[in-house]
Amino acid sequence: MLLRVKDIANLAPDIWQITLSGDFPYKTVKPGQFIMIRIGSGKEHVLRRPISIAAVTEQSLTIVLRVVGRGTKWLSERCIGDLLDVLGPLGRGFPSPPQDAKVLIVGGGLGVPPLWLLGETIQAEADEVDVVLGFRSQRDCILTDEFSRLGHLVVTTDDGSFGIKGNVIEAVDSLRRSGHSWEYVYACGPLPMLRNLKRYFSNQDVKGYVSLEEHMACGVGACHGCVCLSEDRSLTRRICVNGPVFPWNEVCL
Amino acid sequence: MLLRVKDIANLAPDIWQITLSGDFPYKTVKPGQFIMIRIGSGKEHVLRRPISIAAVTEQSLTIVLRVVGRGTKWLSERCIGDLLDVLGPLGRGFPSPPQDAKVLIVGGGLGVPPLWLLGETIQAEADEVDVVLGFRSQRDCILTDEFSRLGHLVVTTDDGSFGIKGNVIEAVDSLRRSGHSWEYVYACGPLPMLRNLKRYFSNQDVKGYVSLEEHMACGVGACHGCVCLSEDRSLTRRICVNGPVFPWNEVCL
Amino acid sequence: MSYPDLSVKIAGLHLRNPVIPASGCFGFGREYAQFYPLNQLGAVAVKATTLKPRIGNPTPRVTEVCGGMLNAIGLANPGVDYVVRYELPWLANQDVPIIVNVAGETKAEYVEVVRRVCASGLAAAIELNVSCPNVAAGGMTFGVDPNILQDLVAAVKEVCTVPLFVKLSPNVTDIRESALAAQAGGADGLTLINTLLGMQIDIYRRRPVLANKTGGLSGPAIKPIAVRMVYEVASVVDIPIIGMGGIFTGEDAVEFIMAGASAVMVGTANFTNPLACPQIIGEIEEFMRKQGIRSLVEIRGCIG
Amino acid sequence: MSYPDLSVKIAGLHLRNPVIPASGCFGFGREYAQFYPLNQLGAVAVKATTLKPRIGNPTPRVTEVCGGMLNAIGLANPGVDYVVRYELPWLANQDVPIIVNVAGETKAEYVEVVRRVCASGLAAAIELNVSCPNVAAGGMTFGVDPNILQDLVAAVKEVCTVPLFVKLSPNVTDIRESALAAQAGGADGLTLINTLLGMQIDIYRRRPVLANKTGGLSGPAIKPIAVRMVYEVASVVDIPIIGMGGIFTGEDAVEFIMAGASAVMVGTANFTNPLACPQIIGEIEEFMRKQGIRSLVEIRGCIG
Ligand SMILES: Cc1cc2nc3c(=O)[nH]c(=O)nc-3n(C[C@H](O)[C@H](O)[C@H](O)COP(=O)(O)OP(=O)(O)OC[C@H]3O[C@@H](n4cnc5c(N)ncnc54)[C@H](O)[C@@H]3O)c2cc1C
Ligand SMILES: Cc1cc2nc3c(=O)[nH]c(=O)nc-3n(C[C@H](O)[C@H](O)[C@H](O)COP(=O)(O)OP(=O)(O)OC[C@H]3O[C@@H](n4cnc5c(N)ncnc54)[C@H](O)[C@@H]3O)c2cc1C
Ligand SMILES: Cc1cc2nc3c(=O)[nH]c(=O)nc-3n(C[C@H](O)[C@H](O)[C@H](O)COP(=O)(O)O)c2cc1C
Ligand SMILES: Cc1cc2nc3c(=O)[nH]c(=O)nc-3n(C[C@H](O)[C@H](O)[C@H](O)COP(=O)(O)O)c2cc1C
Ligand code: FES
Ligand code: FES
Repeated sequence: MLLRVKDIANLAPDIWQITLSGDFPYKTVKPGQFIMIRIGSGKEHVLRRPISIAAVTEQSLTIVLRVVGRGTKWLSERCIGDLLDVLGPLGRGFPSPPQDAKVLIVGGGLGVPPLWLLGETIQAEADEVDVVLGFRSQRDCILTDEFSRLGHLVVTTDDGSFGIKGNVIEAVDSLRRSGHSWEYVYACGPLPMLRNLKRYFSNQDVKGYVSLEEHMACGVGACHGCVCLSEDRSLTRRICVNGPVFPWNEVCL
Repeated sequence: MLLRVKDIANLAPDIWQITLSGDFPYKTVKPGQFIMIRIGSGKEHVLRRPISIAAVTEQSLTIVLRVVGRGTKWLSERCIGDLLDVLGPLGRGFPSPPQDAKVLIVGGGLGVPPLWLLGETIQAEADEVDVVLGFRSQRDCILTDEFSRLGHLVVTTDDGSFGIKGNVIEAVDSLRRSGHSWEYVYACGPLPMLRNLKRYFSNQDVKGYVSLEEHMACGVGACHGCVCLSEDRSLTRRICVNGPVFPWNEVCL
Repeated sequence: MSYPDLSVKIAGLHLRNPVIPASGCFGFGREYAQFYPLNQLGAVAVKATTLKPRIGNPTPRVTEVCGGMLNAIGLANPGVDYVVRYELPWLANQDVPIIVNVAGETKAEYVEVVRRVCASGLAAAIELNVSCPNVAAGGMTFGVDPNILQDLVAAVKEVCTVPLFVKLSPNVTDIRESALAAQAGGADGLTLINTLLGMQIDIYRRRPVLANKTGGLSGPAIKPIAVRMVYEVASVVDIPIIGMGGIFTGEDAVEFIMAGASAVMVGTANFTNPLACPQIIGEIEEFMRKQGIRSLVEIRGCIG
Repeated sequence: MSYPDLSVKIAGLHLRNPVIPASGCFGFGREYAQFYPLNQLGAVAVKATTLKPRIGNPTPRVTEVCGGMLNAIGLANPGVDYVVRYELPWLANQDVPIIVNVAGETKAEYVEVVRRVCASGLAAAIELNVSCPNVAAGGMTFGVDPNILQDLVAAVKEVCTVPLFVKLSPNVTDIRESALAAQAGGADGLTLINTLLGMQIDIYRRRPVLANKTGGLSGPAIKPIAVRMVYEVASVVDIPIIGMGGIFTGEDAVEFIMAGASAVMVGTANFTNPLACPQIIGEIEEFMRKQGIRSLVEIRGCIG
């Protein structure tokens, strides 16, 4: 699909928000799903880049990306009106919590954008939503205004330059000590964060879902490039089609 | 050097005229010289494309090109305001004829553009200038208005759809039979045309100069990619630095 | 002008057209069936199958490089019995010939896998993968020694009831030797090239990008090497060749055919563009129509 | 932060920095001196020199492919006596070490050329080109058989009075064998990789684009193969390596150094951008500064 860049804005150093419009099945999008975007139009770049859908309306979708290499650099240099070759929506997103469930959303760094859409989707249904977002530093903080509207928000930074100094696990822990409890936990962020979160809740009766990342080639399940191991390490799951969201007790983090 | 596209126009099917401006030693340009233009900005295209300088002013230069492959296609898709990475002016151009010399200019197809600048340059000095230009068909004819202002112009087309039906050698021959004679002949066009022209004048006291083409890599004499053979086939000459213009008795056509 | 005939006959197979998704780049076909009906294709080459299930190498196992990609999937697959039971039947219903890519660590394993695939009756042909650079045992070791290769092919040929293609490794000094060895062993056709062994380093993390350190290079970057190898092999063997390596357009495919290939496979391009194969078919047809070529036989190996 | 030290010591040579224009891509230096002073470079590797003058292959002998180019120059050069008399003296005045690339068709020819080059006293080092894919006799034939290679290197070593580098061909099954053979023959260092043999077909004219049919593939397309080969060779030899193949940026150069190279050569990039070498030097320096690397020894072969 060719989508047109409707808007492109710099949110933080190296972090860009791009809104795309054009023919796309917006209505079917589930939080946690992603798109694969082609880089350039020649043959220099043969692999599309996977980027989560951060927000969606009836006629547009928004992505938020960090410039880390050539592909994301190229994306950050697009202009309003440019066309992007997009494949999607891909993957299985976050399952919705039951009505009135107590929900915790935990995001780290560039894991935050897909949780935005999740937060908006479940806001209506959930009883209360706690959100804990972790960043390296104030200059990396993104979407905090958006999340503060979605529920009770705690922001942490590694250096304490914004919100609470510390990591998200510590923040989750102090929330719990102060009486919060949750039935559903949704998380997206660096693998160590997800691993620690799963461990933190390991003895508790909590349903946890994590969104995973891996280098991808096809994005549709054909190449077996993007696998993770099942919890018992006996099988592989393809992150692009079986995920990117998995119940955390089904995968080896 | 980065030059800006000041103007781009379609002259004939697949033929484009591009005017470039920016910092460039315009004043030093000699007719027959060329530039090497980088294609794209990534690593897909590693070789620059050689294109003759067709016209030059004090603050711009003009090229005329035919779309034959990926590089010229990309060039034809540039827009006003785009920057092109240009190396030049390169090579040795056509030597000027002495004052009041009788001059014949012969061009074929895309060999015509560099002769435009030559014609303008020598118009002032030469006694009379005859110009014979050959094209495949009317739709390929370019720069005929410009040349008709420079001297006596004869145009031939292979199919007779414009000017005289036939090839340039035939046209040159009938000019000569009708009384024209020349001391200097300048030619640029397909190799068979140059070869036939040289043969046609072989027993006559005429100084002939031909502009040659070859695939190029460096454009500056370093790679030895672009050679032609000396008349006696014992040596090679690098077209990019020893040419592209050679006295026709020095090279093996 | 009459409609050009894209069909090809190769090693006894009749294909609608010469375009076949390459092994490992098209799964078992299911994923691409959402983009177009698979019966538009000449055939489908499925992911390498081994005797036992394999989970493959640790991740990252794909990465992009200039004009191509590296992969170190490591022959991940659910094993031949699963493949024969759950994957091939679905694909067999799509009205397109199936070429089953077979890999192994020992000669006995190759033979056994081929036996089971042939017994299923679902394969139109077998493609022997003796050239996978991403596994410690087997794979490429068979591909780089002509004697071992000939012996392997002969052993497999004995149990193979469908046309047998051998997929050659480009990581050799002279690919003609491998080609002749495969032919001597009884191969009905050759497919080439597999990937070239490459490496990419993440200079900020100071380690190879792929967990496996090295991986196979595919995509446009390898096309000139692949075309050269097809040309070299075509000049020494009598059996047909399926060419591949960086084919992204119909013009690329025609290059391989003019170099001597009877059909082509398309790998990496499927990832860049899921519609690559049908588009390439359309472009070959357009080229033929514009150039007045009625059948691909007219141009096969025409550069002599 | 202190200024990083880019200097390298390699096989007895002291270089200001690790960046050297590759043989055949920089002529004898004159042409690029109009763009920057050559003493900014670590060294200059000049065009291959043979005993007799050679006009090389017919044209076209260069063409572009995706992410690279093919060349079939065919060792065009004015012969060793001319080179020693008219080319090297100019370059020797530019205050930059000269690496003279030597080719031949017979062992005796190699030996004689090296003898004459050494006698001139103008070469800082010799680079033995046993890997040129574009000539009928000699060239690559020496590069693909380890026994012949070792014998050639040993013979040349006897007359070579400066450090002797051997340039390895990538067109082999196992480049470690060539590397070990060159080391056993007495090479002081290795340079790799030369070009990979490739072909491009003009499908409209139905013939290869290059008059020589095939040519050597260079440029970004081959970088992953080159990095892998440098890594493989570094793990088996004790002599230093100069790495090359598709280096266009400082980051590319650092990849080769982390793979085990002591210095790098830059070929094709000079054509894309005549200022490539000085820019690459600047980018290496910037990388070192940002990463707090004081000397290249800290990162050489660091991916282990
Ligand atoms: C399901 C999914 C959703 C994602 N959502 C986002 C998002 O919303 N915002 C965002 O900024 N990033 C997101 N990422 C990460 C993003 O895909 C990478 O940062 C991006 O591919 C890097 O490309 P590059 O060319 O800039 O980097 P390079 O390092 O130059 O890329 C080289 C190759 O490695 C792959 N690669 C490198 N890092 C990653 C990575 N972390 N994940 C996957 N592939 C990688 C690239 O796809 C490419 O093939 C997501 C990844 C996945 C798998
Ligand atoms: C000195 C000189 C002056 C020229 N002036 C003009 C001009 O004014 N207008 C014009 O239209 N063309 C001119 N040409 C020809 C022009 O350079 C080629 O048409 C162009 O390089 C083709 O590039 P491409 O990518 O479109 O074609 P492709 O065929 O895709 O190119 C592939 C490779 O082959 C090379 N190549 C292909 N054809 C030629 C050719 N005829 N000459 C040189 N290299 C070639 C390309 O440079 C490239 O490296 C000139 C050539 C030379 C040598
Ligand atoms: C992700 C990936 C997986 C592959 N898996 C296999 C495989 O299982 N068996 C095989 O014979 N070749 C495999 N290959 C090689 C391709 O079939 C093909 O030979 C190669 O990629 C060159 O073609 P291309 O440039 O069109 O991709 C794989 C290639 C890729 C990129
Ligand atoms: C036009 C051209 C000419 C070359 N001539 C030589 C040569 O004479 N001797 C040699 O050893 N290598 C020669 N090479 C190979 C280069 O030195 C280098 O090994 C190769 O191009 C890979 O590096 P690159 O990708 O940076 O170009 C030549 C390469 C090119 C492109
Ligand atoms: S990216 Fe190909 S299977 Fe997931
Ligand atoms: S193009 Fe390199 S010498 Fe002429």
